Amino acid sequence: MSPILFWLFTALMLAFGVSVILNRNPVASALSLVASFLCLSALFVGLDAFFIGVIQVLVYAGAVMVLFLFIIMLLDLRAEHRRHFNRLVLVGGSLVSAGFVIALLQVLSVFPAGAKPFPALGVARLDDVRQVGITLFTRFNLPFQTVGVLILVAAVGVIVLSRRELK
Amino acid sequence: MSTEVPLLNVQIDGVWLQFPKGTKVIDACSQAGKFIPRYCYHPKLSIPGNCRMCLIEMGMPKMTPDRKPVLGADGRPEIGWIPRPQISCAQDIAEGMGVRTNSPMVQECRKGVMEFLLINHPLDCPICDQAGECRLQEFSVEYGNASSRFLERKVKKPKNVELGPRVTLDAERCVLCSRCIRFMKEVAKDDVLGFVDRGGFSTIACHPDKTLESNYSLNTVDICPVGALTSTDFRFKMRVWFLKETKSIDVNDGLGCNILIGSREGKIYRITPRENNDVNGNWIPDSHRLNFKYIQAENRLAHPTVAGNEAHWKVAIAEATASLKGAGKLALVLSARLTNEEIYLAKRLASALGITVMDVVPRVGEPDGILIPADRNPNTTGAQTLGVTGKTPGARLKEIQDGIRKGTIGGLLCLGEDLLECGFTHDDLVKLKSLVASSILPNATTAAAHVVLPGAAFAEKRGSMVNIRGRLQRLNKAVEPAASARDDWEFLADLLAAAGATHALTSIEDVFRSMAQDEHAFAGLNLGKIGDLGLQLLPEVAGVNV
Amino acid sequence: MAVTTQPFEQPDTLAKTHTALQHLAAGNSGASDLLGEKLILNMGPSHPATHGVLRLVLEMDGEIITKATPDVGYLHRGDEKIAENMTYNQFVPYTDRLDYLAPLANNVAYAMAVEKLMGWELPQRGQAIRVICCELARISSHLLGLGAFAMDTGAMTVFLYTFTEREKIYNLCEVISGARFTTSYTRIGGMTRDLNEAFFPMAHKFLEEFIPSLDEVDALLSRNRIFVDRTKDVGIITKQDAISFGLTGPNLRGSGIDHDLRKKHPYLGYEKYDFDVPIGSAGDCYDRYLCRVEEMRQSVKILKQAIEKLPDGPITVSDPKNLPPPKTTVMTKMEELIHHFILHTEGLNAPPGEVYFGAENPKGELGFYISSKGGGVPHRLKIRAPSFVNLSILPKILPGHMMSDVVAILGSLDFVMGESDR
Amino acid sequence: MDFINDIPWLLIAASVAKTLFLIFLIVLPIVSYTVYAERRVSALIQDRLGPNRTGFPTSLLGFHKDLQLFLGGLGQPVADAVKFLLKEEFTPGHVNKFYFWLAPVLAMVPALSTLAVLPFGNYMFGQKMVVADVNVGILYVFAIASIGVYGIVLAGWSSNSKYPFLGGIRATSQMISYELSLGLSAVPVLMIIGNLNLSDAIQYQIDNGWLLLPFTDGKLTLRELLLWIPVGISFIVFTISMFAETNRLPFDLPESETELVAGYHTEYSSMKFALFFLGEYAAMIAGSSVIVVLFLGGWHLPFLPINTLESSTTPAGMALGLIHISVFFAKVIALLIFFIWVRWTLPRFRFDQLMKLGWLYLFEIALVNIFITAAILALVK
Amino acid sequence: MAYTVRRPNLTFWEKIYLPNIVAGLAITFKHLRKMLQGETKVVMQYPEEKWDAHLPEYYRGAPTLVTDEHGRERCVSCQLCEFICPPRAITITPGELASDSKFAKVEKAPKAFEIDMSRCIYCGLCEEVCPEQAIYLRKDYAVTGENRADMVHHKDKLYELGGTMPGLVHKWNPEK
Repeated sequence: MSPILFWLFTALMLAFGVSVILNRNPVASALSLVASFLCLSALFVGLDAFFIGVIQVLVYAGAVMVLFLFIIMLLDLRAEHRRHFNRLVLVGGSLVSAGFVIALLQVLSVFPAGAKPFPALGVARLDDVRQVGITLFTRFNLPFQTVGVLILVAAVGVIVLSRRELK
Repeated sequence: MSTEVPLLNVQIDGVWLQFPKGTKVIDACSQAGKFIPRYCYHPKLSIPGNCRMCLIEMGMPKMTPDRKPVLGADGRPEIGWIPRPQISCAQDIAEGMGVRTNSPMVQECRKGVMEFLLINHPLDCPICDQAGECRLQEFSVEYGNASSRFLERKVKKPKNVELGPRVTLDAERCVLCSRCIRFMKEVAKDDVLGFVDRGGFSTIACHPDKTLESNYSLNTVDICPVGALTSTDFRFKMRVWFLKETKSIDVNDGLGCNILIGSREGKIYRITPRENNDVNGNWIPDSHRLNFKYIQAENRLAHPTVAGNEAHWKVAIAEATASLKGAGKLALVLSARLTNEEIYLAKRLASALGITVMDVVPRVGEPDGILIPADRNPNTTGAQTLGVTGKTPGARLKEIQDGIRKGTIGGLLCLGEDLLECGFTHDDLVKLKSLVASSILPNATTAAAHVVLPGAAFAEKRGSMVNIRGRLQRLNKAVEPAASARDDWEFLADLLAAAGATHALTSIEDVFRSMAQDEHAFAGLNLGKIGDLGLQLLPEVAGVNV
Repeated sequence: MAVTTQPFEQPDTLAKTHTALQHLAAGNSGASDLLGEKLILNMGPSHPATHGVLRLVLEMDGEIITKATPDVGYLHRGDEKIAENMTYNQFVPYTDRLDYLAPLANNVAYAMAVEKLMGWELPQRGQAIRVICCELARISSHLLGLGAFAMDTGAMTVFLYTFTEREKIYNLCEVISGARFTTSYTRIGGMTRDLNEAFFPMAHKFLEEFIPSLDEVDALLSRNRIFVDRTKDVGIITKQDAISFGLTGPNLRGSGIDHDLRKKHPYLGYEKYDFDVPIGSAGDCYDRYLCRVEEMRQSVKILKQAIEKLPDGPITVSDPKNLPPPKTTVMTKMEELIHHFILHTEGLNAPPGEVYFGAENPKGELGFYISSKGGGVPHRLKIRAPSFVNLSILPKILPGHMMSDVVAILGSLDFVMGESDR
Repeated sequence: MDFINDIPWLLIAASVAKTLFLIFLIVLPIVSYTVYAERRVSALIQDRLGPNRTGFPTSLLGFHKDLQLFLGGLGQPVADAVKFLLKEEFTPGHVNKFYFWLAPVLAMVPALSTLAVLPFGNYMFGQKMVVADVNVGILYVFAIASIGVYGIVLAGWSSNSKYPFLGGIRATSQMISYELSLGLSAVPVLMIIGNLNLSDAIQYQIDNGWLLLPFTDGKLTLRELLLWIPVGISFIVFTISMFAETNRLPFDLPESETELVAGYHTEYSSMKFALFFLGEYAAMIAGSSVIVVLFLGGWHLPFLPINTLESSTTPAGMALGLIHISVFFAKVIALLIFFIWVRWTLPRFRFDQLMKLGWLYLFEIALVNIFITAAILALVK
Repeated sequence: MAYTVRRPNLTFWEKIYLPNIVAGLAITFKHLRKMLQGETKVVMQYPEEKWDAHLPEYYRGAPTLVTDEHGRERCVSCQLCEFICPPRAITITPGELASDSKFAKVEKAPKAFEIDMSRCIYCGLCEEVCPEQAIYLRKDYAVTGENRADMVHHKDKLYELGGTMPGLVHKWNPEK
């Protein structure tokens, strides 16, 4: 992938990510998140991981976030008021984040593999959809099915609970 | 006081009623609620009995051989009906008389008479001014046939004949009732009309070498039951069914004839007399009824002016008060054509401005012995009652004039009069520091005035006046004042407020109420109580006979 | 300008509406807390499904209506007051504009009311012509009701198909009265003119072609599940409700009540025609729809009989004192000219009294109540507008339905605001 | 700065060219003429004539008469466009301005983006006639289609008005619901084809006959005969879901004009409205294209020779390539007319009925259909 | 006799939507086909094709004034139409015919005759009441104007629209 596109989408993704937190209007936050997802999926696509990229859009941007937005709009959430931060908390928080960044930089500079570029992956014989499929349905078949059942149970549970609530 | 008139029993359509002796059968029936159609009969005129429209079936009590009435089961006399129909207009009632106003014979008679009357009538309804108030139309629908059997040629008679300067005759439409002839002879005392020719060709005509030019000629148009006599002035102007009729009074002389103002959409089309037997009977002089054109004149004062320039009312009122206040000693000249309310307000204004010198302008003419008295101002009595003038109206005008000439009077408020007509000269007006004038039409005074306030004409306002016989009568509003002109009481009230007096006058009723409080002559009255026919305010003054 | 004139104060309608809505919401807010906020939706007066200028203030929980308040009067023209200021005949054009989808029938109902006051009965031919008018108007109005109903449920094409048929009826109206829409056909005591010869072939052709067209509409809707789902068991009006709210016309009969003035109080000789009254069983939108379709078929039946057996003779009553004479004599005869003048300027000479006449109009019972003090002008004229009465049931039946059902119910009630607001 | 050299300029140039060609020369004209067709066909269905007059205003240039083409009214789309451009661009005071402006864009862009992976022809100029021939083509279509809802939701929300809001909410739930049956109904097709790439789907149909009309390759095997059932079901469910996804009647609840006046675009006017309008029709085109690719053999026409990459630069190959493109869009247009035809025939669903249909019937049918397909595929080799 | 309308119960096939949808499509297609083949003819291409030939003699279009065979204006400004007009669209200023006029016998003619076509409701009452057969509702339905003033038809325009109409009126017959 062209490095230009990589940097472009990375920057955009991060920018939208920040805007999710900074925006005081919940709808704007949600939409920023969608934009962020789209950039992320662009990064996936740039890595030739089309399937993941598309699924990212399909599931997160196309379904999950739509529901989020739906609920935000239905509840008619107002823009949040600017909060007065406790100075102590602010300082403490900044210190913790700064510490984390320093620690991260330290680790990266010490970790030898971090300095080298990754070796290029070999060209796959099969496209990624097939590979994902094969992997899921052979090596991880049991966990996959288990997760499927779990989600089903969760879904059924949600429906049952919400129905009872209404009555 | 008249002597007691004996009451007679009359049976009308089966019902026994009592009427004073001497009542005509036709009137008795009307009073009983049984209207009898008539053309020639008019209560104020003599009775010729020539139209035959008022035919009724009549009977007298059956008599026993001893000249006693035969009594029926109900104790009333039995009636022996006369087999021939009788005209009810020429017949006085008699004791025990029976009348049938709607029997088959009567209906048949009326149909026959109607058919005869319409045989030669031209198909003129679409152009005839009478259509809408035409007795022929009304009685034809009410009593006549619905369809015509007549196929032959109609008799042609002269049309569009100018009988006089104000009356046009259409002989074809005439039913030869002779009301006009009798009116001219008996009321107008100018016997110029008569019938000529015979039979179907009989027509109304003026005596040779004479024309119908009496000042009462237009009354013949009013009493003409059909469209034969028409007013040249009103001819073809407007259909009568469009006219809104406003009951009001005439302001051309001290009598205050009762009138109906016929107007449509803000325009006056005609004035007709209104019956008031205490004032003018059914008549009104032509000169009075035609004197309304000035209301819609082109040169009507439309806007208030200050120093000759059009100004807003607010400005004009403020300017008028200010200039009067700054002019030293003031005087007030009023018109006796103003209503009581206006005179009352002017009086209050005078006291607010400290005016002590005031008078009305007298207007005197030759009385005609019928309806026009010498006093040509409609409200002289009112002005006297309200105290703005004395026994001799106009007596103080000279004093005002002298004051101006000497310079002691610096400001003059002139309401509704032209000063040049009452002895003032143009130099007098110029000499004034401040001249405020109100008027309807422009005149020399308004030309010289510093502030001009356009007022409303008699048909544009409500109010009351007292006539020469002390009768309080009411003016009603038929049309809206022209352009920005305002009802006089409105600007007088504004002037009053600007002069510093407090008042709560928001309507003409308020003004009258206030006047009733302040002036004992009007105590306990209001505009509504006056009624359409007016009421006697002062002890009756012997006046002109009608 | 006079200075005393006060500046005209504009009423703050927006603020008023807002307060009104707040009151409305407050009035019903007791149990609503649990279910969350309610939405007040202002449907109309300018809304495609309100067939004019009906305004419905809907209180909704999601898409479910919890309360509905109809607000009428946006098309009020004061017809009843206008009637007091003109002669009986002059008011005929105003009746065109009541239920403007069936002007012919309105004309007839009005004329019948005045004729009842006059104590007149029309000759046979006149009556038959009026029956033809009424039934044509019924078909025309039902066609539009049907088309608009279908359009409200989304089937636009049906609307156009019914309009095509309506155009043919307009052609007939044109031949009958000289105008397509505002017919003003009747006069008190008769009609403006007799049926033209051209009418009969046209009418035959129309009656032939109409039933297949109606079948087509039927095929597009009646058994289409989407349409059936939209209308079946929606907006059910029970028999009891239908009676107590004073419903009339197909809306009443759709609820299963056999009440048709043409049968119950026959006028214009309706008892001589062979026709049946279709009634519904469930009282839902679907039943009202089916009733209208059936009524049209019955109307065709009546029309065929009326046209076939059209009697000869005069079309107006014979009362020369109250009926303007024919124009030919007005031009040539004095008495007739006078009567013409007086009858047109003063109106007919009606006796004092009160009458009420209700006719089975397409939308229901159109009644005219006339209080006369005598003379050519009614002292008071009250119009019982079926649409107005039919609308009164809305607050009762709308709650519990969805937004989409509102339009279906409105469509099935088939009202006309021109009549409701009059 | 060697990475600049890495940029595949040729690929980018070709993609841009193909995109421009597709959008401006094919899709937008089709969109505008679909609008015209909508009006004309609806008119003809309803015994009317429709817009049949708008020619080209040559009278403005001094000629005596306007130029009327043989059908008349063909200038209507141009007139519409001019009207949209010239109308007042009105933004109501009570809206959320940014999103109000963003929404029409979001409605238009996804609809056009979908077209990127659709192979609308075979080869021309040595290029495959698809903007991006990705492996997950069909998934991409679904993904982008699911983004399309944002435009409508935002329009409904930002208008700050009740009718658009209801429309927006309806649109959201409707589109999410029908995405499921849309995706599931496509699964059997993908199972049969065995690939997500849309070009491969067409290639499969060239080899084995169109999925919906398996005889188009000249032979009919038992497997194809059996598969006809699930494919048929798939086709019906897919088409119905596509109607719902594109908000076409009988599923046009978000904008049903008799209930919600115009739903989410009630407050829009001028060009912003035009974008919604165009987006809607572009979505129809995208949807029809997907149906064509999945079920109707894409650009393939039986008995028509197929050009190759090599031959596509020769005049004959070029001509053939053009024919392929025409065939593709002819099929699309036929489907569009079907869309229109259906719209002017049916009434509209109610909202709960719509959801019920989607969740209780179409979803289950699509799900069961997968098992049927799987069974057939497993049983009949 | 009242009868209850049959409420069809949908069969299974009808319940799965498709057959009826197909039937519906067939109906609409039939219309489409007939339109394309030119079998149905419902609408008219307005300015080129007109309904005028179908209009009955008594069609109530724009009210106009007519002159008689001798070119005399029929109207005598009796103002009955002005009175009867329900929306008050007619305004007449009556006038007098000059005594030397050819038709002086009638004496009266409208000085001004205005019909405000933006008020007119085409009810035909004016034609009905006219005792001179002077006002007729003609087959003129396309009454247009660019402003309110245009919509007021003055006397000249009314006579131009009305043309000549023979009639029965006796009024200006010197013998009658």
